[in-house]
Amino acid sequence: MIVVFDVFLLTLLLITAFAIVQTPNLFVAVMLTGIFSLLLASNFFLLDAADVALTEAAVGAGISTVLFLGALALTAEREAAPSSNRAIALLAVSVTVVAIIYATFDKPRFADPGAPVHQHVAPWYLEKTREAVDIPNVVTAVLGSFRGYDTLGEVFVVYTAGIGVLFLLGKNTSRRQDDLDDAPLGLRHYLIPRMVGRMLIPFILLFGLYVQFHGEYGPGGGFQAGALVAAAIILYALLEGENRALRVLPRGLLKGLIAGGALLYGAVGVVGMLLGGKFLDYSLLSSNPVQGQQIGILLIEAGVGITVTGVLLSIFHAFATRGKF
Amino acid sequence: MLETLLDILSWLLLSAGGLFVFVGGVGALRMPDLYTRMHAASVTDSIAPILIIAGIMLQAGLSLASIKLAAILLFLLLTGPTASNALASAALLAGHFPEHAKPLDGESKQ
Amino acid sequence: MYYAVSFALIVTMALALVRAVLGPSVYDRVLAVNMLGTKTVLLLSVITFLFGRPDFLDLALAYSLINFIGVLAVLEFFRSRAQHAGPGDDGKR
Amino acid sequence: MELLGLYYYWVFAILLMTGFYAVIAKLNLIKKLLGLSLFQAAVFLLYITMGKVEGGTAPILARGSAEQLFSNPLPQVLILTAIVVGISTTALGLGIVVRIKEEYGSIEEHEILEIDRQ
Repeated sequence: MIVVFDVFLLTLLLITAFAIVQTPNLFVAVMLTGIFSLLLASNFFLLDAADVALTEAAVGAGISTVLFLGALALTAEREAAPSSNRAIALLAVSVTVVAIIYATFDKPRFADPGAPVHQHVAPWYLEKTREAVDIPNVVTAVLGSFRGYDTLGEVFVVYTAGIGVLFLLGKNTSRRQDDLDDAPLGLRHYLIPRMVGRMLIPFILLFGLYVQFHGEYGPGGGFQAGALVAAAIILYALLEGENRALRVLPRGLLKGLIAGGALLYGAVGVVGMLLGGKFLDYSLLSSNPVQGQQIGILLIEAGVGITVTGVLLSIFHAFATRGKF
Repeated sequence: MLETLLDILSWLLLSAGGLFVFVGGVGALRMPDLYTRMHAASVTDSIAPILIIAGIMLQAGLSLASIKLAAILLFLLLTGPTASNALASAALLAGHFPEHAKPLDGESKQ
Repeated sequence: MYYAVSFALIVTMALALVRAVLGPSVYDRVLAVNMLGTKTVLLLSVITFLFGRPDFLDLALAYSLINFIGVLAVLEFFRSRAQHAGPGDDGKR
Repeated sequence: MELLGLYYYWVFAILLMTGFYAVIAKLNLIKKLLGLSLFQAAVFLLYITMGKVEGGTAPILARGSAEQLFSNPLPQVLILTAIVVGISTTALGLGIVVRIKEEYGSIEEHEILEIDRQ
């Protein structure tokens, strides 16, 4: 029965994707991307990926719409006429679709427990998590401990992307600071959204912290929490204007957060080395190896959360202070 | 006995909620202009969560899940109408007036 | 019974999606996004109970908290555009 | 049932190529980025689909019940981080588009190429 829901949602997903590509109005395309994200998160949830769905929720609903709208405000809302090589593109794409669909007949049956994917490391992770890390959420254990290098790499990709956006848009903003001060920015004159939004911000922050520190027991972790906290601050910036948000979390502090989180992650690894183990080996952080693993995961998740918050907020500010949005 | 009663009550609430959700969807699809569509969507978006979440809460009993459900309901009831209000403000701000109504004097010339 | 409610929710999501694809104005799309958001929250809460793992309600909670940031961003988008384009530019499309 | 299972992979194929179509056929740079994020979403969907195990549940060990079937946690870990990386890189792309708009006054590929040729 769940499969039927899933098929339905997947079909809706496809329709949304076609509409995104088809519409000439970019604003509409961005709104449809929001729908796409909702449907995608529902699908992830139906496919047992609660953590992934939570990430998609935090990023898709809170961040990506805002970023795309910020970019649209700085560029254009409509696209010009489509290109002339549409027929060729359509042909190439159709041929590839047919080829991939042909290949799917050789794939293992959907949700087959005997599929090759499930044979190698996954059972080991599921089994070892209980004795080596002893936290309920296997995803967090794999993310933080078993595949800690991977996550470190991802954190540095996020870090690099944040630095890149700051390089591209950080300098010579088109509007000066005092100009920003004068403009009645934000939604200060819209009483109802402002009041309700202000009421929600502490709850979003609280929920972000809950997701951060409950990530070992339920769906959650640093990536989701970082996106949620960033969403809360973005909400504040939308309601009260860029300036006040920047007064709460100035740019310098955000840069500190970006670097600090990544450094915290790296430092945990180095401490493991100094204590005589391998890089990112948390077992030595405490006299009890299992407890050491838990402390290590807690610390690196904190680092991840800090970096993600800093990067997403810096990106938002870079777009928002640049132009009229 | 009490359990059956609770079950029946929660099924009733759930189906009523489902009905309202569906009616809201039809309204949002069939109504003639933006503001009437918004009306259909936002009113049912307030009643349907109350019914559905109340129905689930009866099933969940007194537990952490119930508290979370209550929080979800609270936030939905806060944000739903606010979002409708913000959307209507945005539409009015961009000069999108109801089709079948005359704009108020004084506000028509912005 | 959970199935029936989920089914109603999914069908309504489809209806909202039709509204989002048809338009006609951009605000209809925003309305549809908003509707779909509420439906998704409800669908996720129902499905957590369908799965029998109510500890996953966090996801619905996250959506119920941050869904309307998008709508506020839209309001801010139009507000700042109206402010900069000046009155008279009525953004009808 | 067999076909229903394959439907996931078909959706992946069509979604992937829809995104790819937007990247190669559309001239608007933001549209290209939207296409890229569709492409990305398709890959996410494929991974998560492959991680699903029949009768399994999310890989969060419930207290008490030891013998339970769980879905594969590994694809979930990969995709979880990829989503956040995806939004960061998309933002980087948007930043480049904004700079292009400021320098060239356009975000349409053919107009930019035209200006470059002059």
